[in-house]
Amino acid sequence: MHEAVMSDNVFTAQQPPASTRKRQQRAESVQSFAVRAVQIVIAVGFFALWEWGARSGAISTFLFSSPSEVWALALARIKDGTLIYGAYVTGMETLAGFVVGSLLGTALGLGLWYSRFLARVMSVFVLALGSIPVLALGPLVIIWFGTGIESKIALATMSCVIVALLQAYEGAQQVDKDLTRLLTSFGATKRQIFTKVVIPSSSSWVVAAAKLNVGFSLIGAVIGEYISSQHGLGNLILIAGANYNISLVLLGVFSLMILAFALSSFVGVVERKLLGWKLAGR
Amino acid sequence: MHEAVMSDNVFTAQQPPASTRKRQQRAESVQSFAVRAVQIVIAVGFFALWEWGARSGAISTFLFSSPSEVWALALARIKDGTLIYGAYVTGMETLAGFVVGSLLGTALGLGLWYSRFLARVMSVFVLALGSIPVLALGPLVIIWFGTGIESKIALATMSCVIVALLQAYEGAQQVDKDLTRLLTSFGATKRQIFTKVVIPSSSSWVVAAAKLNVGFSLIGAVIGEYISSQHGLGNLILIAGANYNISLVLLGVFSLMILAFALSSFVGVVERKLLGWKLAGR
Amino acid sequence: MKSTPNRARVEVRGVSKWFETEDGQVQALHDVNLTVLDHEFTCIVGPSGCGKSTLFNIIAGLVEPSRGQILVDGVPIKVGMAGRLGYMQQKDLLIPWRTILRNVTIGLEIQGRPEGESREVAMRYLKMFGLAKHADSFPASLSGGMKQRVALIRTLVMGQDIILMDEPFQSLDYPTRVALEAELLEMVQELNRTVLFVTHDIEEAVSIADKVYVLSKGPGTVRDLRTIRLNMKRESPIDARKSPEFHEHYAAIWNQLEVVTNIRRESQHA
Amino acid sequence: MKSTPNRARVEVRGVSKWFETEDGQVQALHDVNLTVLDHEFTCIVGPSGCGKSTLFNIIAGLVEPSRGQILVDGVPIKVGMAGRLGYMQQKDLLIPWRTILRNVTIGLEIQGRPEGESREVAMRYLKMFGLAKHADSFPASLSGGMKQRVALIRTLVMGQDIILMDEPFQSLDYPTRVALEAELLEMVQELNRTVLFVTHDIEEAVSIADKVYVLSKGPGTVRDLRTIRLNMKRESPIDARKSPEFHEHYAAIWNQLEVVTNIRRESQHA
Amino acid sequence: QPAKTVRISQAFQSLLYLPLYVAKDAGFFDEEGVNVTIATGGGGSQSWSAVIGGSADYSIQDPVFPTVSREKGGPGVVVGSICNAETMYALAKNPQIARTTEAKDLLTKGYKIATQPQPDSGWARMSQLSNELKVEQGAKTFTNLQVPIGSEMAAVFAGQADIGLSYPPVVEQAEAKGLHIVYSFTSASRPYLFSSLNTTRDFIAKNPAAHQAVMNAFERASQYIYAYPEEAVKIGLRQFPDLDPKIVRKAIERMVADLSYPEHVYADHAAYIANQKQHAFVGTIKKAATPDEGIDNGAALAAYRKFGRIAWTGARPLKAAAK
Ligand SMILES: Nc1ncnc2c1ncn2[C@@H]1O[C@H](COP(=O)(O)OP(=O)(O)OP(=O)(O)O)[C@@H](O)[C@H]1O
Ligand SMILES: Nc1ncnc2c1ncn2[C@@H]1O[C@H](COP(=O)(O)OP(=O)(O)OP(=O)(O)O)[C@@H](O)[C@H]1O
Ligand SMILES: [Mg+2]
Ligand SMILES: [Mg+2]
Repeated sequence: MHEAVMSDNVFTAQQPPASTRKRQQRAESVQSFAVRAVQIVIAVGFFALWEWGARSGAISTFLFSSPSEVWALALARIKDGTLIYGAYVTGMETLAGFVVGSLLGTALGLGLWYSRFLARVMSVFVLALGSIPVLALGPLVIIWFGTGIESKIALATMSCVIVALLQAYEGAQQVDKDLTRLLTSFGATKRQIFTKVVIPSSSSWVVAAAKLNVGFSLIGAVIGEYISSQHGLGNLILIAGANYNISLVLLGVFSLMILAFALSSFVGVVERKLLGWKLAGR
Repeated sequence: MHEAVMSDNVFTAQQPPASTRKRQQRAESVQSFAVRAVQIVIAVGFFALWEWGARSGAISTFLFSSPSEVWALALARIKDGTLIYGAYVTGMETLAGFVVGSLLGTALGLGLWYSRFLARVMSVFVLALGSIPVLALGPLVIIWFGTGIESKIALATMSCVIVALLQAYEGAQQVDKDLTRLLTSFGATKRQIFTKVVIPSSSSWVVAAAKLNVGFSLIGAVIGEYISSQHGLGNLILIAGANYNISLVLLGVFSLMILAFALSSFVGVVERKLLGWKLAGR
Repeated sequence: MKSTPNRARVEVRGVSKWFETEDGQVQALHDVNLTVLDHEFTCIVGPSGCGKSTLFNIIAGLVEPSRGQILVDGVPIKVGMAGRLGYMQQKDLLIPWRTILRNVTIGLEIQGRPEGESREVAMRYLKMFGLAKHADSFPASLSGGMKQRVALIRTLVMGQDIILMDEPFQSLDYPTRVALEAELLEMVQELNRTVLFVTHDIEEAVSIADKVYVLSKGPGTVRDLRTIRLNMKRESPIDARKSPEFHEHYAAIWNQLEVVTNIRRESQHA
Repeated sequence: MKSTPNRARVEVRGVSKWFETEDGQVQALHDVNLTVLDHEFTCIVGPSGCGKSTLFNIIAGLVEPSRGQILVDGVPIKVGMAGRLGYMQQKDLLIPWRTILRNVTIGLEIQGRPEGESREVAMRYLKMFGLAKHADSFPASLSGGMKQRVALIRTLVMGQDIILMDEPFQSLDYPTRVALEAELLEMVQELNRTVLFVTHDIEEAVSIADKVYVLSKGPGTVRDLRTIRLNMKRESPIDARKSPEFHEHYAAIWNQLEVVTNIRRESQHA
Repeated sequence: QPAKTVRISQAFQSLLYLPLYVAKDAGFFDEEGVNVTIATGGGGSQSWSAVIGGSADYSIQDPVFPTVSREKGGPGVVVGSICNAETMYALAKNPQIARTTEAKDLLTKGYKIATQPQPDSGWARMSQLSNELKVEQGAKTFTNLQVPIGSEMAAVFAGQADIGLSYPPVVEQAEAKGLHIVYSFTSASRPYLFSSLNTTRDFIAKNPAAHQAVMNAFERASQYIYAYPEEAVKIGLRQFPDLDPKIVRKAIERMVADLSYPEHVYADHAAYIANQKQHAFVGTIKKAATPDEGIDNGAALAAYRKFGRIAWTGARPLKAAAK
């Protein structure tokens, strides 16, 4: 009955090619490894070049310090506990601000989906808030939020909230009109459409905002520490900078980066939880 | 032939309901008007309350100034041209940084679509850059970029580039796999898929980034002026702040907000150009 | 088999619809009048683009008519009052982040039905349509016909007694399609449902409908109404297809449609 | 009317396909072998979910087979080598930000054809399919059937001499469908194209195909191959449907399919 | 011969730097044949960076920066004096905190004291005092709150601090709003080189004429301030147009009365040593630089020799404002 040319691949039995998934997983983990390797090469290369430049005199250590100096300082500061404590303080401020700001901003931004009118009214004020250089308002910040940890959390929150808000709002605007219409056809209330379609389908936008906000909340907390502080990495950098202690400034900056990694891998975990369905079935 | 119940709406002729589109347009412009009106009410209310507080002594004018003081100052500074000139300088720096940063970031972010490997390698470094408080590196900024307009443009660019990059990258990741497959089925090269599908369909993300970046590039330019400057609104605020001239600080901040509006309405125009198809046919 | 079908459930009165486009207004429907009686199975056929889906959107309360009105059980339908009628849209829109099971239960969820119950009902239907093993898959991994069956189930589980179906079987293979037609007819009769059904398949229309409305080329208006009722006398739509009246109805509708369909045949190909 | 159809254009050799899902592997195709000869019009029918679209994706070079290979004109096809065959997918994916005209010309654009020429070809086809006045509309304002016609045109304008079509007429009304079948057959013969065509409509398959492959229920494998060629002797698919052999073929395929289709009928409805 | 352009980077726009504005607005720079542009940085380290980075020729800020720079292998030298006294005041809002001349009173009563951040002069002075007087920071003694420039008084107003340390004209503004001075550092620590004009030896070597011209202008400006304090006030008003004129006047008059501005531009060795010792003590620098290491008074002394005590013939017209 078969007119078809017989396959020259003759299989003893049609077992699934057992390796496929494992092969994929292996390829994936090989790639992950390669990614890390290249990252390390780049980072090491960067530091090596810098160190070499510093030793050979091509790079002024006065202006740019050198990896070995920064490293020595790091060891000393880790030993006496000030670096860890500073990172802990700034990390906590950042985390608090990040969580509050992201939640608040996302809630407001998604909420604006409910009312186009309100959204249009608010847009101007959101924009206005987004363009204020908080640092300029140092005195007002101190008056409103004091000089304690609240002021840093407040600034970290403020730095997050606008990105979270605008992204959530944009995400809500991009929702597939066909899906909202589908739910409408089932007699869904606006509230149901909101929870069942708008929230899930803006999730990529919200997560993208969170990725950005790791950096912003950190900068917010640091600016808060600039305005007034006794502890934290921002305080450390501020003092080091004013003292022209470039090594310490750079140590502070690198510590901030490590903090940012820690926070962002946390966001990454959340992303994989929230957006798992995107990875399925493709 | 018709079994159907005869309509009790009897029309002399089936002319299109000529008013529909016009009615929509009218409704739209009524809403626009209402939006403006509410915005003005809020703004006026805010200033009125503030002025009233200042006059009644409930608000310390030393700490918070008052609208009338700021206004008087504004008139004086407009008259002698310094405010306009400052806004012009900062505006130019911001615009230059915004354009360069947005283009560069978008190009890089979309470009990462080409290589998932490169994207993964880069992600760490992008994150690292995003968490640097530039202000902490003031001395280095001056050494690298000098104290001229270049340093402000550089900072405005840096403040934009990461948001633009991450958004463009996310946008490219969100591209409908069905569309890329469609183009593949026509034998499209990766490059063609990029220009014909990836770029257009990330446009909402890119525009959202631009909206955020209006504020960020402005803040970048202002921070540049904080680090060192002769002119500009940041310079004005810096000097006013150091001398505790709250009225002038606030005048500067309000001027920044107005600048932000101007820039963002420009972005709005571009958005309507780019995303026109979204408005059609719904 | 049927109770006396005389009460009007759905009345479409003088409905016209214009869409606003960049180059002005486009008319999709022109003074459409039709009536669906209780327990009746009414088909609508008409050329592509004549406004069938638009009409359904209007009846379902998703789109506002430019003129005229819809009465359901004598009560005028307003936009925003959707959910009163069951509606299976032409596009098999599944929600990409929900599993098949949860796609099916979305409507019940919206009605606030208890989850356990919804799940049970949904699983019963999924089994019936041969999709039980896909209950936990995501839509992206289903074939075209499977997606359409899911969309159909999603409508059926809702249990409203008036149902609008816009080409529900269009991506199904023939035997499945015929089997589902029979299934649907049986279900409709057993549960006393009233159905309004769009199809582009005249055979299908003739074999399952009580009445067939033929719409003219767009802007659509009612061009013909045929009372059929072959389905009443037969065991299944397959048998209906074998009856002598079948060909008569078929030919009549065909002619109606062919007149309105107008595909030009300039055979100058590239 | 046809030149000697003996050269194999497309050969599917022992193709199997497993998809990876969360709960392990799902087999979509099982050792499929088929051959399409030059200038032949080959139909594939099979129950929903049996792997027809998957097979087409593999032939078109969009998806990699787990086992086996595809030869086109004797040359093995690799993923990434798409574009060699014309392919109209089941989903009428239009690009939402392009007008209808620019949706049609996208393939030509990719081939780097001059814009004016592409536009001209596209407009000719749009006219032929009754869509000329929608050339500047966006896809969102088209009806289901119109979208499908656009997707069809988009494939036809490309001009490849081997074309895969996955249920191209499924959302068209009957007369349009029949008219387009005739149109397609004529075009194929005139332009010496080789067509591989998925349909769920047995009538359609029998009336237009040279050969019909019947696939079994998923995981799909070739269950039957019938040589038909009614289309050679008739003026149009309509006439084909009236020929005596028609019913013979129809019934045979129907039986093949009915055996493999298996919709359970536990009539316990909610 | 076209005027050479000289770029000066100031740490702040401050009344402490009045000699700079006088030299410019009274036209001394012009007469000496240099065209001066002034940039403002957000603090001493920024303005010094501008010199290091080559975008400025001189900086004006605390003289500690050239020392820091040299300690790390960079260039830097003090070439003149801009503010010659620790022009800093402690202010309080609470009327119960009385004015005192004893620094100890600030440190032993449990006050929270706001200063600009380390290594700001206020912070340094507090640290040194606490060491000299053997008072450790603590709840019962005092606590130091570090806030950015301009925010010290806000902290006092907001009740975040009991006492704030600040400089003119913020001091006068705060007084006008009801704060009162509880301690003056100006008279307590003298001599003290508070702000200096700094550059690199390299610049001097390459531009001896321009350098001399700049120093000449500063020498004349310094003398001019004391000869015509009213003119100095006028220039101050012009530089701070948005401040209440009364406040500007009061601040300048107070600084003139306290001899905060140098009478001559050369850097006083004793004042320099006091500054270096303080910074060495608080750790900003490892070791106090000696005047020989840190000061190049050559051009300043040349200017002094050239002009002597200038016999002015009358106030000078203000240079037309160029913006
Ligand atoms: N990406 C995927 N992941 C997992 N399973 C898939 C995927 N794509 C298809 N399948 C499965 O493969 C089988 C065949 O799918 P396919 O789309 O080829 O069927 P089909 O014959 O075209 O059906 P229809 O006539 O309904 O379009 C189905 O069981 C489907 O669930
Ligand atoms: N949103 C819209 N904007 C503009 N025109 C529209 C819109 N929706 C539909 N139309 C137009 O209205 C007409 C009727 O469309 P409709 O989808 O109701 O047709 P249909 O009868 O369902 O066709 P099909 O059988 O192809 O699904 C078409 O000409 C279509 O172009
Ligand atoms: Mg339709
Ligand atoms: Mg398929």
